[in-house]
Amino acid sequence: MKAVADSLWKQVREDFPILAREVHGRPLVYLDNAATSLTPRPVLAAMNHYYEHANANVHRGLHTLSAEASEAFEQARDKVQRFIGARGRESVVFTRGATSALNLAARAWARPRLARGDVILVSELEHHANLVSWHIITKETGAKLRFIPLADDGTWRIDLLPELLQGPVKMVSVAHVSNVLGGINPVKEVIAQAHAVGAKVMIDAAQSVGHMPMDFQALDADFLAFSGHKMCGPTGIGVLCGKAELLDDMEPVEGGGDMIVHVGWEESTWNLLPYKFEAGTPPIAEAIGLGAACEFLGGIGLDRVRAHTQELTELAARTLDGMDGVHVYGPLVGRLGPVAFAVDGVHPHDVATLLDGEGIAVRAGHHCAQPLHTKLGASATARASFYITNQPEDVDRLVAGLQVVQEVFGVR
Amino acid sequence: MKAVADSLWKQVREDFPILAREVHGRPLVYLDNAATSLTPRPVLAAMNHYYEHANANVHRGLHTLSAEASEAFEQARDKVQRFIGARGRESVVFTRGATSALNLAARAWARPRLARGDVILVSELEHHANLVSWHIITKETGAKLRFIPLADDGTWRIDLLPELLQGPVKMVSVAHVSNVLGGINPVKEVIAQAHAVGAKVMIDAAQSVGHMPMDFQALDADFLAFSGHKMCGPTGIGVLCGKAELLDDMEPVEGGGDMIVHVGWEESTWNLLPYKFEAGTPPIAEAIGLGAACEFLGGIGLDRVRAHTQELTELAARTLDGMDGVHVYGPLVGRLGPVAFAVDGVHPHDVATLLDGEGIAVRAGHHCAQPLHTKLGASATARASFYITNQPEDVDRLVAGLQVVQEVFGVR
Amino acid sequence: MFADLYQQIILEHYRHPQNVGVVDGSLQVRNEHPSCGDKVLLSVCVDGDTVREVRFLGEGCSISQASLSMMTEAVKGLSVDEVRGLYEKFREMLHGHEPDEDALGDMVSLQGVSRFPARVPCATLGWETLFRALALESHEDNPGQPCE
Amino acid sequence: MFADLYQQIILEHYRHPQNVGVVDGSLQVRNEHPSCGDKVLLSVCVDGDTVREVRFLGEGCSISQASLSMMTEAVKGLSVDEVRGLYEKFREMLHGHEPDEDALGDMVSLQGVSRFPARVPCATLGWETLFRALALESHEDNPGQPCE
Ligand SMILES: Cc1ncc(COP(=O)(O)O)c(C=O)c1O
Ligand SMILES: Cc1ncc(COP(=O)(O)O)c(C=O)c1O
Repeated sequence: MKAVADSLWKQVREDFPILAREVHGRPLVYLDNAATSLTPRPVLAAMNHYYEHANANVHRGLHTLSAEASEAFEQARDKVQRFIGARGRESVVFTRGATSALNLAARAWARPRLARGDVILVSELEHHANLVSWHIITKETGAKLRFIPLADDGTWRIDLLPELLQGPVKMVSVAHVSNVLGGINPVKEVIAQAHAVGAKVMIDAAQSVGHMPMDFQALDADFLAFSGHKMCGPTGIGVLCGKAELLDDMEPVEGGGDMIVHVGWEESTWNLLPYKFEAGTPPIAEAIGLGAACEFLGGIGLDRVRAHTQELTELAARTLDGMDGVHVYGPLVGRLGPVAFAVDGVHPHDVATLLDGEGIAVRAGHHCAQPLHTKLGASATARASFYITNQPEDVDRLVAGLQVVQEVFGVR
Repeated sequence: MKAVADSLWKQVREDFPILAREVHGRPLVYLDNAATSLTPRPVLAAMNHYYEHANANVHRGLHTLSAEASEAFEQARDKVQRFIGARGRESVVFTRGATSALNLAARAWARPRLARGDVILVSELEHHANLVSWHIITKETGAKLRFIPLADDGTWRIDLLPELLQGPVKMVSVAHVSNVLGGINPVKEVIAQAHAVGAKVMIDAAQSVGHMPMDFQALDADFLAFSGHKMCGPTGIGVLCGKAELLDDMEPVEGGGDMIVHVGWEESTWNLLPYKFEAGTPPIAEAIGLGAACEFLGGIGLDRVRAHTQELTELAARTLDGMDGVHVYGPLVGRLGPVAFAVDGVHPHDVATLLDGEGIAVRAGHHCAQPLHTKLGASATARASFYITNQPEDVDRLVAGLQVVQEVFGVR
Repeated sequence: MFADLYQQIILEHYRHPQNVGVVDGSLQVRNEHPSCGDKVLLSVCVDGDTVREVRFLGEGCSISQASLSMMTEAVKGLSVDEVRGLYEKFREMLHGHEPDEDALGDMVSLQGVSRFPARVPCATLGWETLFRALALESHEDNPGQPCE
Repeated sequence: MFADLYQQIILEHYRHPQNVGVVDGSLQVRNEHPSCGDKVLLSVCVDGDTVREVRFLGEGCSISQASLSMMTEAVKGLSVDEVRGLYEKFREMLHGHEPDEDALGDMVSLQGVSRFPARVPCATLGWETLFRALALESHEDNPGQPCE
C-alpha cells in the first residue's frame, strides 16, 4: 500500500516547490489540504503566461491579445466541463468560490421558489457555506431547514431519508465529502430519493471534485458547487455547475457587463448561459489556472488521486485512532482527505501549535462546521487532511509529532 | 510635455515584459487599458510568492504557512486602505471586482431601503455595471432611475443637479471617470449636493482609482467601487469601500465561513466588518496582488501617474480629433485614459481589426455603455485608452495606423 | 497589414450593398450581436421549398454587411437544402478549409476572416438570421405571410 | 519544538486554574473567539474603583485558560487604572517587548506567545472580557449589582 502512495507523491513532488520548504527548521509536512491545497507549477505557469503574454480582457476585444485571452478563458471552461462531466459548457458558471456558488443557487434558484413552511434538507455535517447561505434564505422566506442526522460513527442515517423527505421538501443540499469527518457520503442515493419526491439536489463538492472522479451527468445532481483552491487551482475562483434548464429559468443576482444582450435606460435583457450569471470582468487568470488544474489532475488520473488520498487518509485515521489517548472522529474507512481527532488532555489549538513546531501543518478549530461540533460535543477539533502532495512518511511524522505533544503536556 | 510622459514609461517598461511582445510582426502598442491594464512583475511576484512559500488558507490556521498567508492578506487590506484614504481597514471589503462591489451596495444597502417611487440618480454615461445592477433592484422594488444628462461635449449638466435631486432621491451612483468619454466628472460637487438632500452617494471608481490620487475620506463618498485588474492588479478582485456606519447597518448577501460569529442549526450571527461581507475563502493571492499594485503605483506617485496618463490622453484626443475624417467623442481636456472616436466611412470593428494588423490594440463596440452610445447616436465606437505603460510614440503609431485604415477603406 | 482581409470586393459590397430593403408582407426576422452591436432586419419570401426573395436592413462592420449583401445575392432561387449546403461550405471556409470557389463565388473574398476568430460571427450574422427565418417559415403556425 | 512556549507554569495554570467559578450577584460578561471557539464567562465585582473579585468559567486552549487564571490572580485588589497599566505591560510583552518581570509575575511565562501571532488573541481573551466588564460597570445604567 505504501508503495502506491509513495509513487504518486514522487511523481508530483517536483511540481510543488513549496514542499521543499522548512518550517521551524523541519521539512514541511502540509496536512491542511482540506482548507486549501498546494498549487503546482503548471497552474502557476498557465496564469503567469496569461499575464505575461495575453494580458487582456475577454469577450469584448477584437485585438490579438484579447482574442488569445478569450480563447484561453473559454478553453478553461471546456476543460472544467469535461473534468466534471457536465453536459454542456453553458452549465459551467464561474464564481468566486464554492461559497459563492452555493449562495448563487440558494438565492437565484431556491429563494423565489420557496414559501413559508417549505423545507430545505441538509445534513448535520454541513460546512457553514451550506448552512449560513440557507439561514439567510430561510429568514427571508419563512422556509425551514431539516437535518439528516448522523449515526454514532459519523455517517448519515440514510435509513431515515424516506421520512425526512416527506412534506414540502423543495431542495436537498448536502456535502459530498465532509471537511471534518472525511466520509464519502451516499449522495447518489439521496439524489434518487429526492428526485422521486420532486425535490432538487445541490451537492457541495468542495471536498470531492479534484479528489475523486466526478460525472455530473451520471450523478444526476441538479447543482454542484466547488472551489478551485481545494483542487490544485488558484484562489478567487469556483464553479456552480447546474442543469441548463434550471439555470435558464433563474434570474441573475448581479448585473453588469457581459451578462446582458441589450441595456436600455430603464431595463435590460439577459445574455445566454453561462454568461447571464457572470456579470463583469470574470476571474480570467483564475479560470485559466483552474483549467490547468483540471489538466494536471486529469493527467494523474482521478482514480489514482482518489486511491492515493484515500489510502493515506485511512492509514492516518487507523493509526491515530490506535494511539493511546488519541481519538478520531468519523468513520475509519470510506474516508477521503480529512482526519479530525482529539488528544486527551490537550486542547486542539495546543496540538496544532506544537505540531507546527515540528514542521507539521494541521488545523484546529471548528473547521467552519460549528453545528457538527456541537453534535460531536467538542467546541474544536484538530484536523489533518491529506492529498496528492502527501506520502506515507507524513503519517509517521504526524504520529511522532503527537507523541511530542503528549510529552509536553505530560499526558503519556 | 513628451519628455515627462517619456520618462515614466522608460522607468516602468522593464516591469512589463509583455511590452516586448510583437503582434503581427509589429511591436505591441497596448491601448486597451480601460478594459484591463497590464500587470507588472512586482504584482506577479507577490502572488507567486504566496503560492510558492505561504500557500495556505487565511484566518483559521494556527500553523506557520497560514499565519504568513493571513498576515500578507491583511497587510494587503491595509495597503488598499491607505491607498484610497479610507478611515479604517473595516471599510475595505474585498469583492470579485467593481461589478460585484456595485451590486453588493445596491443589494445590501439600497434594496431594503427603497420603496416604490424612490429615485436612484445615475448619469447618462454609466457603465453597465452601474446600470444593470440598478435595473435588477428597481424591478424588485419599484424604485426608478433618473439620469444626469450629458451636454454636447460629453460632460455632465451639473447645473441641473439641484432639480434632479428633488423628490425621493435615495441614492446617487455615478462614475468618477467615464470609460468611454474619459472625462473626470465633478463627483465632489455631486456628493455635496446629494448629501444636502439626504441621499447617499456611490462612486464607480473603476477608471479612477489607480489612475489619480484618491482620498475616500476627503471625498466624503458613502461607497466607492473599483477593480484590481484596471490598476495593475490581478483579475478576480475588487473592492467595495464604504463608510463603516453604513456597512455596519447592512445585512450580508452571501453566507458562509469567516463571515459569522456563531452558527446554530437554524440561524447565525454575523462577524465584524469587513468580514461580514466576505463569505468563504477570499481571493487570497488576488488581494496580495492588489496590495502589491497599490505599492507599485504608490512608488511611482499617483500625481505622476495622473499627469502622465492625462497628458497622453489629451494629446491623443487632440491629435485624433485633428485628423481628417476622425472625430473624438467627449471632452478634449480634463480627460484621463479613454479616447473614443469614429473614423468616417469605416465601422469601428474594422478600425480595430486593421489597427491590430499594425500591432495596435484598441477596442471597438459599446464598451458596456449601450445607453451612452444611444445618446451618442453610434451603436459602436473605437476606443484607445492610455495608462502608464504608454509613451508619446504610441500616439504616433496610432495616427499612422489610422492612416492605414483610411487608405484601405479609400476614405482619404 | 491585413490587406488580404479587406479585399476590394468586400469593400464594394460594403459601400454598395445589394438587396437592401424590406419586402412587404414577407417573413421578417431581427437579429443582433449584442457584444458588438451588429444588427440586421432580414425579410425573406419562401415559395414552397424555394427562397424567392431576401432583403435586409443592416448596421455594422464591413464584414457583416458585405457578407449579408453577398448572401442575399447567393441564396435567391435556391432550395432550402441548397441554402444549407452552401452555408456548410461557407462555414468550412471560415474555419480554415480551402474554399469551394465555384460554389461560393464572391463569398470567397471572405476567406481571410478565418484568421480572425473574433470576426467570424460578423460573417455569419446574416446566415444565422436566415436560418432562424427558415425555421419559422417551416413552423406550423408560421407568423409570416406569402409574399405579394 | 516549542518547549519555551509551553512552560511548566502555563501547564500548571491550565491543569489547575485559579479563581474558577461565578460570583453571585456580580457583573457577568460572556465572550467568545468565534474563529477558535475559546469561551469565557467572567464575573467581576468592583468596589468603588477597586477590583474586588474576579472569577471565570472558561473553555479553550492552555494559553487562553492559563492566561485567564493568571489574570484573575493578578488583578484582584488593583484599581481600574492599575489594571489598565498592567494590561499595557502584558500587551507590550505579547508584541515582542522585553517583559517587566516584576510587574507581570507568572504572566511572564506567556512571553513565548509573542512569536505566535495567531495565539496572541488566546492570551488576551480574558483581558478583553475584563475591560468589557469594567466598561459596563462604569456605565450609567450599569446592569450589574453590587457584590454580596
Ligand atoms: C466605469 C466602469 N465601471 C465598472 C466597470 C466594471 O469593472 P469590472 O468588469 O472589473 O467588474 C468598468 C470596467 O469594465 C468600468 O469601466
Ligand atoms: C465542504 C465544504 N464546502 C464549502 C466550502 C467553502 O469553500 P470556499 O471557502 O472555497 O468558498 C468548504 C471549504 O472551506 C468545504 O470544505
